[in-house]
Amino acid sequence: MSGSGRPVRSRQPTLSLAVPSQTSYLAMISELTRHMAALAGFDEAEAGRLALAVDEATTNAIKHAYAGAPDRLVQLRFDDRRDELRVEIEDTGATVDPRNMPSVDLDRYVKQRRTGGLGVHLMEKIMDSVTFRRVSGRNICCLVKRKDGAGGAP
Amino acid sequence: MSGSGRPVRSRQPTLSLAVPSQTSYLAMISELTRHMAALAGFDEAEAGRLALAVDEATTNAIKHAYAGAPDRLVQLRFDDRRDELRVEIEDTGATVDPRNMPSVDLDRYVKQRRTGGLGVHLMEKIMDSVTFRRVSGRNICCLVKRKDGAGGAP
Amino acid sequence: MGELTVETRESGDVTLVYPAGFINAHTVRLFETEIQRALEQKRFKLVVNCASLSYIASAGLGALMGVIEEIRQNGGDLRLTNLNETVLNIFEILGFHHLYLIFSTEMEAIRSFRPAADPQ
Amino acid sequence: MGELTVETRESGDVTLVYPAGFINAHTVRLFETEIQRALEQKRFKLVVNCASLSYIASAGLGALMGVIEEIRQNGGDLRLTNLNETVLNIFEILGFHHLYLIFSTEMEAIRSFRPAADPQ
Ligand SMILES: Nc1ncnc2c1ncn2[C@@H]1O[C@H](COP(=O)(O)OP(=O)(O)O)[C@@H](O)[C@H]1O
Ligand SMILES: Nc1ncnc2c1ncn2[C@@H]1O[C@H](COP(=O)(O)OP(=O)(O)O)[C@@H](O)[C@H]1O
Repeated sequence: MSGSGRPVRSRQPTLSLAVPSQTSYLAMISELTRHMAALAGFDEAEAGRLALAVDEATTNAIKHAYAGAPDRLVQLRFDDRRDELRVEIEDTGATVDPRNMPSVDLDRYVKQRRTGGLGVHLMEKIMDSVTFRRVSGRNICCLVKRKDGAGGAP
Repeated sequence: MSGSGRPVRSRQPTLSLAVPSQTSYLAMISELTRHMAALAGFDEAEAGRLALAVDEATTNAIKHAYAGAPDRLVQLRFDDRRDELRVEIEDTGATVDPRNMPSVDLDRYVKQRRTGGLGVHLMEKIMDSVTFRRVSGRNICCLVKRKDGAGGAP
Repeated sequence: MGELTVETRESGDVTLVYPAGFINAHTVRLFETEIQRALEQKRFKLVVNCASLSYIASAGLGALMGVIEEIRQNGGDLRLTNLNETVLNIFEILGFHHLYLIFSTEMEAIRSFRPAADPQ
Repeated sequence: MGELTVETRESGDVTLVYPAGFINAHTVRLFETEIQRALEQKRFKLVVNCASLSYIASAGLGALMGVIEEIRQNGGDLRLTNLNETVLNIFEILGFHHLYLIFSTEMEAIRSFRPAADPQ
């Protein structure tokens, strides 16, 4: 085995995807995520929630980082590791400052008739970890869901 | 509009995808192609045939170029142009010589109990053009389907 | 995949809204338009039947939040029925089930708007 | 998405095969295995009911080609029913409809194996 000559990798190669910054691709991304989640061993309900979290992160990149410009690209990477599924959503748009992300107060929310601010909250409820980082002109939103069923949404 | 400062592009940006060289991803690629074909304006039956052609090209990259190795990548690019949908399937495996591709003779086929050789034939029947090229260590299979409904399968 | 259609029907003074497909940032405008159409006609009793709704992203939830206060200030309400597991789960994750009345069947939701004296 | 299940049933000396899902390079082995199981039991009259088959790639067509000669040499045949538009279209593109008998209903396909004297 070890003599076969090709490099030994410890895990599945990553699936990656570059999608135009248009919301018409959201449904496709959601289907793709559902499929990747199923391949990673998540059940249908969990796969549906993961699809929603990735939809939200992609929507944010289109709406906020690219301010709706339709001719940019959003990169997605799916990394199926032994213990977790990791999805990174990357854009080259305006800087995200995670400290700007509001925490959600539903009562205030309704009173003020706000219609935004739920996406990040939802991602955090669904995933085990949601992090944002800026790396050489790119915003990377990293979503992690553990496979053991501990943590995250019911 | 022209003063907006961002580059004007003449067409949709390309959707691209890197998938592990494993047949478990074929169904997902097929669904993705169906979706891209629908966004490009093809009807459901045509979208189904395009999905099949892309499945075949990807299968060939996995089976022939990579000889079944599961840890390589197949790149797919979808380019929705004004008059045509163009899909490129790319691998970094063994060289394909298009002259090796056999033409199919169904009678001989059955007599010899061959079970392969249909994929390229099917791709050619479905698409308006199927070309193979080798570019700096990569095999690129380029599938083109015109949007006017002329040519290709019924 | 990814498309949304929204039909509406009237049952007395209750407006029934039937979103079918996905509500996400791409399709939410259509959903909002149908709700607004009812409000413009001063119809403030709404039942959103989610039987054919496979998916709702925060854009869609935001749309619900954006109209509820106006509806209630006008003596009406927006109530939901037939949520599938995924959609119900999203509502619960966000605590939306505390903000909206959710029924199992359309009939129950419609009846909930009728005066209690209504037979049966 | 992408999964295949294959059930089989017997109707007299005819074996009914029900592939459901996608037959592609990933799932074709399962389909072949079920066909081979029938042949090993010397059952050479096969009806493949494609009612739940959404998709067949060349790997699947190759599997059909790979067994047909053996089946016919043993006095049997492999016949198909209930092909959806996409699958029928693939068969026609490749000229497979000249190689295989294709019926609209399972009943017709089963009857085609019975002696002509069979009533009705
Ligand atoms: N990718 C991003 N780039 C820039 N800003 C972002 C990004 N994602 C979220 N934000 C900021 O966080 C806020 C909350 O995001 P979110 O919870 O998704 O709600 P909404 O998008 O509906 O406003 C946004 O209004 C925006 O200011
Ligand atoms: N991507 C590829 N790389 C290398 N060889 C290929 C590739 N695609 C096709 N071929 C060659 O063309 C032949 C015919 O391919 P195809 O029609 O798909 O039938 P099959 O794959 O069933 O043999 C293959 O047997 C192989 O020799």
